[in-house]
Amino acid sequence: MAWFVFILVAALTIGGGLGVVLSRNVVHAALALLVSLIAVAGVYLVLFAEFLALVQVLIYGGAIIIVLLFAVMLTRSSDYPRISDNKQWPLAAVAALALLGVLVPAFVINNVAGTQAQNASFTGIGESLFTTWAVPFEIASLVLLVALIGAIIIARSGPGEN
Amino acid sequence: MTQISENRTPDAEPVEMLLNMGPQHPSTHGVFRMVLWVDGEKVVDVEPHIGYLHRGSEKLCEGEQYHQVITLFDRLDYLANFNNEQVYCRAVEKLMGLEVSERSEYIRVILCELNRIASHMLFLATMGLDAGAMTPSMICFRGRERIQALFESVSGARMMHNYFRIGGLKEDVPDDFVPQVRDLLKLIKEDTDESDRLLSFNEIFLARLKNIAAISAEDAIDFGLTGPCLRASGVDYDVRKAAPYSVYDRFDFDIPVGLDGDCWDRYYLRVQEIYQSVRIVEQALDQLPDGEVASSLGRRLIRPPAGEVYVRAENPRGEIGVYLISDGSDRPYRIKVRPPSFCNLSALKLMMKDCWIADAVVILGALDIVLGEVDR
Amino acid sequence: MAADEENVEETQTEESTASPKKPAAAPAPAGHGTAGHGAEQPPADPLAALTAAGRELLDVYLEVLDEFDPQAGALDDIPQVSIEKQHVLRACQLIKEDPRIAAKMLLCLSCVDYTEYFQVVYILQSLEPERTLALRIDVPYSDASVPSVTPVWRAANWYEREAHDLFGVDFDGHSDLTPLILYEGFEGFPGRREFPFNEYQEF
Amino acid sequence: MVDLVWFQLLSAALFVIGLYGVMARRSAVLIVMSIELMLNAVNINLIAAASHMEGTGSFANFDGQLIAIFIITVAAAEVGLALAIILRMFRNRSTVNVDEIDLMKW
Amino acid sequence: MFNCLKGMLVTLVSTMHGLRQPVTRQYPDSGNLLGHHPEPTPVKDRFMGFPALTWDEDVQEPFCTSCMVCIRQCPTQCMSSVMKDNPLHEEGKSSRRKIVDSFEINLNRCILCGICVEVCNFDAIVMTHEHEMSDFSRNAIRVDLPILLENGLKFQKETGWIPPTQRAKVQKGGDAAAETTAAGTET
Amino acid sequence: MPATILLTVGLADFIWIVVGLFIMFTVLSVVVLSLTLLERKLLARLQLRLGPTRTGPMGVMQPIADAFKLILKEDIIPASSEKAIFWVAPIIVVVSAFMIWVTIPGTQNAVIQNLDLGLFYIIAFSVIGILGLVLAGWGSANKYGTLGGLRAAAQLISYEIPIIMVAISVGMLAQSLDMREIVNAQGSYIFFLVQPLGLVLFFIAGLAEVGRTPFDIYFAESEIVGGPFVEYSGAHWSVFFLAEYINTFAIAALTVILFFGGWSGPGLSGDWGIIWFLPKVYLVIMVIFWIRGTFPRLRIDQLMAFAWKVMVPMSFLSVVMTAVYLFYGWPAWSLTLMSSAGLFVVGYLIYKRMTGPTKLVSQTRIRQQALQDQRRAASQAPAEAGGD
Amino acid sequence: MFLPTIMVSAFNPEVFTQNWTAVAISAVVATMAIGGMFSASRMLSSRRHSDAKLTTYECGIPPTPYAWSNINVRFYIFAILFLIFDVEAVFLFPWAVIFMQEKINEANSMPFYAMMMFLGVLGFAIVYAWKKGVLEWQR
Amino acid sequence: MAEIIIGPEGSGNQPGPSLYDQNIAGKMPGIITTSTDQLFAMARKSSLWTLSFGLACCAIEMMSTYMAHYDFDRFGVVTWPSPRQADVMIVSGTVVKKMADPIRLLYEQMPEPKWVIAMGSCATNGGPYYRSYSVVMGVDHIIPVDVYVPGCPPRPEALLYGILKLQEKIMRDAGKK
Ligand code: SF4
Ligand code: SF4
Ligand code: SF4
Repeated sequence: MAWFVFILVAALTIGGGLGVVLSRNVVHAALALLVSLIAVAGVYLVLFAEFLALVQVLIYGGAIIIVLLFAVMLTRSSDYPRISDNKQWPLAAVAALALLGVLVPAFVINNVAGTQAQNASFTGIGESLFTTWAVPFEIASLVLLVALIGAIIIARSGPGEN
Repeated sequence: MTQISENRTPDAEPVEMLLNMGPQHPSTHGVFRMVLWVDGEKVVDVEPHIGYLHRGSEKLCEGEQYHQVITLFDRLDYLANFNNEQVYCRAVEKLMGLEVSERSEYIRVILCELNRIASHMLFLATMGLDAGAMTPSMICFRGRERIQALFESVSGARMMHNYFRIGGLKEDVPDDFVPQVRDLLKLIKEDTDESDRLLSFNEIFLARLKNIAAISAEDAIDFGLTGPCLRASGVDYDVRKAAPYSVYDRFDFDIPVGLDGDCWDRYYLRVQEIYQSVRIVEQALDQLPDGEVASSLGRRLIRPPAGEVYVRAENPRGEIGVYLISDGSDRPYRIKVRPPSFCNLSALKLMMKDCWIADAVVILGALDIVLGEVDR
Repeated sequence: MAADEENVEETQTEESTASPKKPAAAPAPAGHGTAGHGAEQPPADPLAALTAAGRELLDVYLEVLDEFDPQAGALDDIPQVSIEKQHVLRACQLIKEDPRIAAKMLLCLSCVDYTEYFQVVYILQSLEPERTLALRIDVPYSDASVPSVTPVWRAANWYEREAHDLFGVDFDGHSDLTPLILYEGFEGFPGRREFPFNEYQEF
Repeated sequence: MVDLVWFQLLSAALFVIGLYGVMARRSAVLIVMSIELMLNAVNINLIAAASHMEGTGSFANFDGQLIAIFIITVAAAEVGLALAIILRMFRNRSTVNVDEIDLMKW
Repeated sequence: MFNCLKGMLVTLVSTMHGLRQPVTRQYPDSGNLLGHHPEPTPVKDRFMGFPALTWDEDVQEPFCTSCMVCIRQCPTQCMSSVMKDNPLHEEGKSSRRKIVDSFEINLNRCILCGICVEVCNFDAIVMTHEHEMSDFSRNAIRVDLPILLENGLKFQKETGWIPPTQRAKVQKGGDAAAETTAAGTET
Repeated sequence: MPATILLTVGLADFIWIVVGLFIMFTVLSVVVLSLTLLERKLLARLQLRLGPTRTGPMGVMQPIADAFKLILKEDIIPASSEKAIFWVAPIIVVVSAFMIWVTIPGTQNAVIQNLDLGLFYIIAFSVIGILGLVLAGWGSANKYGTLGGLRAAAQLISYEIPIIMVAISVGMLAQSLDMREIVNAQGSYIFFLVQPLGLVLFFIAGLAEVGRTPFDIYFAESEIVGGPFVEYSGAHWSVFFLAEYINTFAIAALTVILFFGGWSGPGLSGDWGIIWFLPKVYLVIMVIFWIRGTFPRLRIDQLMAFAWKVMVPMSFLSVVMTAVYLFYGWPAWSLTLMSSAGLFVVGYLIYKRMTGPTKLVSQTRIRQQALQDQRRAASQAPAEAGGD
Repeated sequence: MFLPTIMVSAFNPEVFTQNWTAVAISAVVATMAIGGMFSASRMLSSRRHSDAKLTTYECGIPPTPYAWSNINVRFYIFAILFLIFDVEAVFLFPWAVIFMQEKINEANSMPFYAMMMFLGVLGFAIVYAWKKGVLEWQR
Repeated sequence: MAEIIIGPEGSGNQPGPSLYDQNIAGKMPGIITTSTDQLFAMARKSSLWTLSFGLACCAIEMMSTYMAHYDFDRFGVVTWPSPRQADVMIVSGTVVKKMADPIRLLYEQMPEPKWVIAMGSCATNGGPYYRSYSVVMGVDHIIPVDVYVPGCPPRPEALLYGILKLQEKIMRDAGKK
């Protein structure tokens, strides 16, 4: 059962990912990304990380995809078919495959056998977050602030357009 | 940052989207069509297209006998049928030098004012609908329905009355006309009050209408706006006062004027005009004389002398003018109507400068156009 | 599609309307020609219908437009002046700006087809005091063009487009004389007298 | 029972796909999407590792998840900024093609 | 905000009012679980429905002599008729020398203006209260003489129609009858 | 914790879940049908009308006829649309709407599957629904649709924030995100009493989330003729309709659960609490319809300004208030007090935002009066002069 | 009473699995139901092809081509704001549930103050946005 | 636009089978029994959604019919702004030649099954404007019409009667097979 679920979500993840990098239509790519991200949430569930799964749905599935969609809408979609792929895509493929060739053996060789997936409870995450991880947490707020300010400054109409 | 904006290539200018509204659109009040250039949610420019209801009335009038033309005038501004009939009849009467009996004049005034109320009620209804409120429309239509019932009992038709005749009326009003109208006025006031309470000062409604499409008196005059649209800008020009026709000089009534010339003023002015019309009708009922109403012409074929007249009147939507040329035959040589909504509409471009898409609807609604009259 | 009995009936009835009317009552207007063009054959006193105030206004009016050789007249009780068509723009500017008249509002611009020539009638309104004026120009059929008065009154814009649509009168200086109310591909000028009535342009 | 290695392999595959996307695509928006894929791959790896580890301390096995949350946070910030920059770029050059955007010309 | 709340109060009040008696008039019939009963359309006395020809009860023939006046005066030219010699006149029963042979009104095109009634010198045409004439094809609403007469007769029966030219004589009684029919209608 | 039965579910449980889901679907469908009928009837009464009367006895068959008809209708996929997106958008919308209901309880036990993170789950999946609307507007390749989709996105994401914040403060009060616990935590007092501000914010934001008047700008019929739905017909369109009503019902149910004590009420215990629950929900829905019958529609900029300048700060405030109240262990009435004060601030802000026009109006009235007086005086003077 | 009682517990893989199975099945079932509805509609509905039918609706006018570029950047800023606050909510949710427990159980008031700081920073973000005028939607 | 061909048999001049019949006849498999057919027809007839679409004076009376006094909603008639959601097009008013193209397009954009009510003498026949150079003599010249409601304007009751007639027609069409 667990295997079945894992294979399903893994297939969806990979398929979605391939959709993102291969589809010629940027909106389809966004849809594929959505599928992939939701499937990743499924992977988290297989790993018993339910909070993370929901975070994944909320942030990635909801907010980030919406932002991406906005960006796609705000840029001219008639451009996209023309510029979907680089000329160096064979090179990219080779590089990617090379990386895969490095990663797979590394993982397989270092296989930590026998351990089992365990749960991280929601409250546990909270406790950990606000005690041990309190400083990164505060920094996260600053990151968000900076991101917001940066986005506002960059995306806002420049002085010439006011 | 500054560098970025300096180096902008010209083709990076955001392209405006062309948004087509109409001819079939729930809030273009018929078959008006406007093409909006929108930038995001803002309207940059507007191009009105009319003629989707151009029925060739003016040309048809040339082929109809004088009394048949009344039926066509009924259908010009189909919300103010009596007013239209009246101005046409007055034009022919003026051409022929006919006197109309006092009683007919009073009845005409009463019916015209009631028709003005009916028209304004429809305006309030559609204004509510345009702004997204449904219930006021029902209330206003209740009032309008009552008025139409009265019309039906007087003229036999709810809308296309064909009741006024050149030189008089088709027949006298029913016996219980006066009490009926008095009852009706009470109900009208109630209905108007209710819809007024419901809508006029609703904060959302105010926010939607206030300061939208404000135009100055100069612009309004230059564009030939008349009626509530002009008066909303603060010009108290009303043909009923400026050049009193019929028996309007015998009544005591006010001309409500707006101040900012924005949509809310246009809206609220009409609410007030309903009350003023009620006042006029009340006075007219008090003064209603006895007498004959039938036209002195009887059933004779009308052949006015050759000549031309220009007759003006105040319609619910503004000043209507009829320029009538007769060559002495039994059909008019040419009839040109000065349609109030036509001129009001021509100022659309000015009004819709820099508004929101949602405002475009409201602005058009506040102009209260009737396409039958715009396109003729 | 339309060639059903419907149309047959129409032509019949049209003929019947065209047949002479019942002789019952033509109110015989004394002193008027029975047919013809109102403006061309003026009644005995063209200014008869004017009130005293109207006459006064007419005098002022003539004075203002003095340079254009105005012809006095009356549109029933509205003081009216006829001028040559080439002066119309300038005249309108004067009418609008001269404080004695100050006709700020263009009420109506109407075009009349008198089969040999057009007349363009401007009906103007000054608000303070409230007075109405008329200005009339003749436009020959052969050279159906008039200076546009849109620079003076923006209200003229649609009127002129409409007149252009229906009568084929050109308004020089008008920015955009595209058809306003007729559909694309419409042939002819339906406002003109010669335009047939039962012209059912199949479509 | 799914072993850790399978999650790692999944994450590796996703990462590689993302990498390919980043290198091969020309549209800036698509590149951002591919980066998201890579980040997700990392997250999968982290969480899988965390939940397969025996907890040593009281909170030990939350660390992976927490890092993942922070990565998501940073990813959100990154997406926001990156797309803002792309928009800016688009408004100035009216293209999102990374090849056509020569940064030096700014 | 207060006006918003006031507005909500207004609708509440009108709902309460509406619960008691909504203004809706139930056409064609009102009813509930217990059954339906038809609700007649309360047309006004003067309501101008579609025109129809009247029937002279005295001599059992139409009033219309097919004099074509109405046909010429109709703004939409929607009528046509054919005239014939009146057999009853030859028999001496009727004062009409000519009588209508066939009469057709294209009710589709009729604009209910009432001009035909006005111009008819023979009281031969009336605006009935008939207004429900929808049909599935265009020509189904061209009506000919029998239907016109039938409609007219129905109208005559319903309203106690008196020819207008005779109305002056029976003024009082006729108007009273009209009053009673109008009384049932609501404003 | 060695898990031996990882990710497997007993067959009985599985069947129970599936059966429960089907029951839920049926119930929700019936609810949607009843809601459409209720809306039409109630709106009709608000508008002095009768509403549907002729389909079945008193029109009760009306929604069924509508549903049938919609399914029997041809559904058009416009040629220029992005077909995949056009197809998938309604499914996204309705599936997320359905999925929310997995964990909304009707009573203690009347829930498909209670989740510990119930509230968080609901919020996460309602965001997916927004995505569906954007995609719908976009996929139809229609200008109105695009505008509507964008409006929907802007509006829904803006009002999602207050909903999240209010949900957090309720979760804080209950010390749980589990819907059942939230209800149980309201045993002594319902949260409406301590957090009226939260209720108002939640309700307003909920209205906006489901696009009810005065926040129906994203499909504003008089402006953009149906927005994202403009190209949808037949079954596809009915799916949106379905989702809209399910969401309305969800918002009402959430309002009741979070603030009005859910199914708890005097006199009933256990699963009979549903007898309290449903009337409460329907009451809230009736208020929604009532508002729909009264208010005009806002404009997008006003709507957004309202969201970000009133709703978001105030919802932040409500979180902080609740936290402070809990942290320092103040008595419950103190939160009531703070929250009511916040409510007044909201009222004041609305008043202030709208007072601009109101002031103008009163000025207009005064000056109008003056002008009229002046005019009357002027008209009387010549009349007298003429009379003399 | 008329439904079997479901047990609640802190963490139980069984319950966990059941929970998310329910969620997954709900998604599947909902999709299936909608799919069934669509296919029923496809089977039962009458259809007739015409090119005009497939044109985009534009108030009765043949559709005019349009470009995408014109959607306003203002929308995007709101999306960013939403993103930021959404992320923030992710932190708020666990905090909401635990900070009292922390305080009571372990006398640790750290989470409360940490979050207040966090909120303070984000509060500053919204104030900044406000001051920058991006919350006004002028164009 | 040019390729939209509407056969003469559809153009309501003769009481021939309407467009709707032909489709059903060609499309419906025989397994569907009459009773289901009638059930469908009942659903259709009680939920006639109209395209909110007013042309001229008649539109005002149509609005009256929607409003409180007559309440179209009683018949399940509600109005939607987009043709995609509409079943019935009430052509209420004068069809001008300039408007003919849009009307035809809108009609085409409505999904099957669809019906048209020609309201008022203008829409059925040209009415008072039948002689005009710019008026289409009846909307059945451009789209097939199912029910003609004469009158100028028809009373709201007459329009309601037209809707009843249309319901009758829908039921009759379903029963025929
Ligand atoms: S109805 Fe009257 S006017 Fe017409 S033909 Fe008959 S008798 Fe003559
Ligand atoms: S009512 Fe008018 S249109 Fe109708 S037949 Fe009589 S005259 Fe003709
Ligand atoms: S039939 Fe009569 S009311 Fe209707 S649109 Fe034509 S003229 Fe107007």
